[in-house]
Amino acid sequence: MTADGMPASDFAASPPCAPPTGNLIPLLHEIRHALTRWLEQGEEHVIDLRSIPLAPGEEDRLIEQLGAGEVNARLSILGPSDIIETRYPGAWLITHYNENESITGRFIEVCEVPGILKSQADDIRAGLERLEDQLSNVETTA
Amino acid sequence: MSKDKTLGETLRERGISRRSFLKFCATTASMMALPPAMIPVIASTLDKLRRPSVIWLSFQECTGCTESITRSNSATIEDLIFDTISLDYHHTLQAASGSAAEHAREEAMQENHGNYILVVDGSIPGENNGYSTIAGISNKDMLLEVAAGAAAIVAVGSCAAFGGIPKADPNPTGAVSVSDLVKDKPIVNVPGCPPIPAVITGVLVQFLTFGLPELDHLGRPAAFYGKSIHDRCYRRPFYDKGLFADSFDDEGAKKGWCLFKLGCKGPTTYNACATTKWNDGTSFPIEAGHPCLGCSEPDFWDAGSFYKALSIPTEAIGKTAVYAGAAGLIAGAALGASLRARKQSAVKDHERVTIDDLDQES
Amino acid sequence: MTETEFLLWVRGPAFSIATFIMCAGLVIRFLEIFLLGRKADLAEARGSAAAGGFRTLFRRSVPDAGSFERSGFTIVSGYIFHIGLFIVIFLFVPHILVFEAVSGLSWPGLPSNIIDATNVVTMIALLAVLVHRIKDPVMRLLSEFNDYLVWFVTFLPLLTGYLAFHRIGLSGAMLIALHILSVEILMILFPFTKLSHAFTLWMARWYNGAIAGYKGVQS
Amino acid sequence: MSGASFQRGYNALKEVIDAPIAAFFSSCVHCGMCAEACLFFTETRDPKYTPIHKLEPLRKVWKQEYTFWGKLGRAVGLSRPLTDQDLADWESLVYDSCTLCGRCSMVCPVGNDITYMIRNMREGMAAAGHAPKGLIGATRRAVTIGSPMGVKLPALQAQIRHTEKDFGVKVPVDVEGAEYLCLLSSMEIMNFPEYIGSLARIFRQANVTWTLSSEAFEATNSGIQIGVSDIAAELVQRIVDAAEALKVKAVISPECGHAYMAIRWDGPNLVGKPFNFKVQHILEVLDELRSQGRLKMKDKEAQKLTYHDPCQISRRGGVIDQPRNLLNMVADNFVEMPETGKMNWCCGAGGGVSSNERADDLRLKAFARKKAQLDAINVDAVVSACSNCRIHLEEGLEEYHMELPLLSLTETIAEHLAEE
Repeated sequence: MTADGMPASDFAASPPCAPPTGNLIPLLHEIRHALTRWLEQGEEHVIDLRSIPLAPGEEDRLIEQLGAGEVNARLSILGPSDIIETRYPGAWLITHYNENESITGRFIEVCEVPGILKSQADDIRAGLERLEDQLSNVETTA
Repeated sequence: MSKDKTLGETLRERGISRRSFLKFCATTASMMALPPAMIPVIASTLDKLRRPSVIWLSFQECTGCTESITRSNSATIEDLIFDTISLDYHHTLQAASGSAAEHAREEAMQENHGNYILVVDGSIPGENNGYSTIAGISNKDMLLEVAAGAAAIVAVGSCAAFGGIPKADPNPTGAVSVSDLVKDKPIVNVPGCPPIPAVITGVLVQFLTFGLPELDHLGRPAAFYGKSIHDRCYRRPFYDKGLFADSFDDEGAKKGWCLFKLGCKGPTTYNACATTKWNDGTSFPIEAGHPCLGCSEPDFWDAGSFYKALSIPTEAIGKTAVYAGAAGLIAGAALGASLRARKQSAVKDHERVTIDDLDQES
Repeated sequence: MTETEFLLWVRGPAFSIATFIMCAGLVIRFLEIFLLGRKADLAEARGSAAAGGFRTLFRRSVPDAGSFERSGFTIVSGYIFHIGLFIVIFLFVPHILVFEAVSGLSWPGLPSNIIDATNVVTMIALLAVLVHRIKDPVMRLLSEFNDYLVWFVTFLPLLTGYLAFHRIGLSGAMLIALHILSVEILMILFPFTKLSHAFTLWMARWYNGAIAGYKGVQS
Repeated sequence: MSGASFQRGYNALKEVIDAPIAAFFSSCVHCGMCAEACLFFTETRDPKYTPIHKLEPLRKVWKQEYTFWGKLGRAVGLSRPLTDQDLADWESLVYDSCTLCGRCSMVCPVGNDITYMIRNMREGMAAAGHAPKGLIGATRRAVTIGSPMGVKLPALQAQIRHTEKDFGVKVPVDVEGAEYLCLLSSMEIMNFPEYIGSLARIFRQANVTWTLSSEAFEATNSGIQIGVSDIAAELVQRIVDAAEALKVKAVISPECGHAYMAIRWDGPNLVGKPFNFKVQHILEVLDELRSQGRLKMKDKEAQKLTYHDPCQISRRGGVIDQPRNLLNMVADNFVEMPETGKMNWCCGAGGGVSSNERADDLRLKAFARKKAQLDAINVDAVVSACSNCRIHLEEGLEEYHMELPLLSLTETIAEHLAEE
């Protein structure tokens, strides 16, 4: 490939403006429907924001629109994860980061408490074991 | 790490919490473009998974695919991916070298015969085996030998999947793809130059979790290659509105309009770039202002200019039309003259019609 | 032949061949008709043949009121699909790029989704025209293989264009290739079938208008 | 070789195909719109009467003789050559169901002059011996007797005597150096001799010199209707000879559509050279006199009138405004038909149909179109400028039990002249 066929360019990459994909409003409606369904049937719902084509900036606008509510939790699990209850109770924004603080996943969950926030049986078991080990060590030493 | 333990056991031993595992499953599901409802299924499958042996062969390639996979998200996630498998041979990544490395490959093949996964990057010289060898073994021989005992093959990168750049015109080595040589094993093509790192790992996880994924007509997993770049492009609204950049530095380019006129291959290219994006979801070529080259499609290097619109003819049509007009003039004049002569002869053959000539003599 | 090779072939050699045949064919057809010649009219003229011919070139696109009343369906459906074809062929930006590549001339296009909608309307009109051709006793009597062939090769690029635009059924490259191929079939058949009426009708109108105009009738 | 034969017909078809015909056939997309312009179709709804369909044999010859692919197709046996039977099958379509009215040529969206093609196709039909008996008879009489209806000079002379007695005007015959040589149609001589008197009265008032010719009084030309240019040329030549012998300035075609077409537009082309005299329709002459103020009227026709455009005079001949100017001069209440002027409908009897008894039933059926036009406007009388139209309008009206007088425009003017 030669540069012959290439239109003239200074390659001065200017940040592309954000043309709306039109997905913002439908997303908000999806959240509204999910909240209604939770109230009526107790059904939980997860939206993977990565599966929806969004223009640069559009995701920020969505998050801005959802706002921050009463709960703001930060988990430290293979890099941080932020779990925020939006200004609409029951709608949670979950953002996973890697250890370099780059986003690896972003979800909106409609539920009482996102599953990942709850203590997990395996972890409780492992923690219990550690506690017991510790206690027996203390007792032995004592 | 023992291969007999399940992935869940291994992770727990290493002190990875269940929450971390769930996070991994969630991001993996997202990566694989699976619906969030599948997250629990992935978690329970991976939990019980026994680590399969993976042999990675690199042939005529540039190591770009390996570079890509090693940049897959954070080091931790990559670790996790590699924790799910036992990478027994990868001559770029493994510590062993020389005969020790080849020995490791043979051992893995023997121990896991019929069960291991073969990953290939790079194309295979088809004309002369001498173009590319490893430890004196030609690429073709090695591929066929290792493929014979593999449960399945993952062809990573456009070279392994379709021949890629080595196959580009004039294809000096007679390069061919994996599927050109291996016919009797399931092959998953993960093309791209390189493939999106998350897609490589995503395909591996998907393969381990659910087995052979649904493939399109080019052997690509539909989950990642099911939609065209064009269909998921955030600049699509500009295409629909008929707003196009005419050059790389005009107003349209600055406003982020559609790059179709600049040769974007988005409409014919199937890949996850527009949603998964690159560099941990930062951007992708079109977002950076450059048309899609179509690198995950066969023969992308020879598929016409990167910078000519998809719709326009590749040859100099203006001249053809002029020559055609000239040829038409000559042929038409000759034909016209013969028809004229035919008419003239009819005029010559005319016999004057009188009132006695109005009835047929029967 | 892979999809990519197929797409390159239809965009390259096949398009050149189709262009050559269409252009040469049209010139040949024009000469085939024109060189048959026409006797000069020896009667004293009442009006201008040229003015009449020129007028009829345009005037014949507007039906008289009586015909509109009696042949309304033919006229309306005909108008819709002809205008639709014009819009879809000449005002879709990717097509304009083709014309630019051939002639160096360019003009502004319409939004792609308007083209898409126009295409659907055009296809519906063409289907209506086909049903009419099959059902109407006059058209059924007149119609021959050529007429149905011409309908088919006109409809095909619209259909493949629709499928390519929406990427339905096959891969994008294959659909674009099939679309271009269907256009090439149209181009190759253009000079040698009724499709050539797009060019010869200007001759026909000219002659009709000239014959009438010479006698002082506005045809 | 003498006598009609398929070969002669086929050769004639090859002869007549020219660039316009090739362009017309190339352009026809079989849209069927010409059917709705043809009264034989609209009144029967029989698709075989679709104008372009009447040309199938000619199209076949064009395709197989004058197109590359058609020639190839015939050479390899893909298409069947034209046969004598084809021409026989098409005879009634080409002669009985076409008056050469030219309406189809006006509506064809691609601009095909279908009428031009039918006229040319008749050359082949006639040469192949597939002209209708009635027309052959009329043509023979035209050549041998001098009139398709068999009217001879003594009959005309008798009418002249009557006229001179009735109106007290002189009817000049064979006057050298007159301005105008007036032609007549046999129908006028036999059915409407008032026309001769009207001419004499009008020209007397307008102070115009004119004459009839004892050598060439018949204006109609059966050669054109049957489609034999050789015969048509012979008939035209008689008029040319008379006009040149009498050294007239112009020849006036009578109230007859096809006669006007024959002498005004086809004449010079048939004899192969431009005339050295003008040819005008009587309406053109009258309108000239009107515009020069040479026609003084004593009163106007009070009846509600409409004008039936004879096809060959209006649509095919270009004399459209003149009759309207004259009617507005002579009538108070002149109304147009729903489709009028160049788009008026044919009476159904032109183009030789009236000489072809076989076509009588069809012609009367097709007349329903004219009846519908007349029903729409409810007039007291119909004016026209063609004796053939007049006769067949009268016949049609009688068939449909309509009481409606038919008037000649020339006669109507003569009746309202302010004579001394």
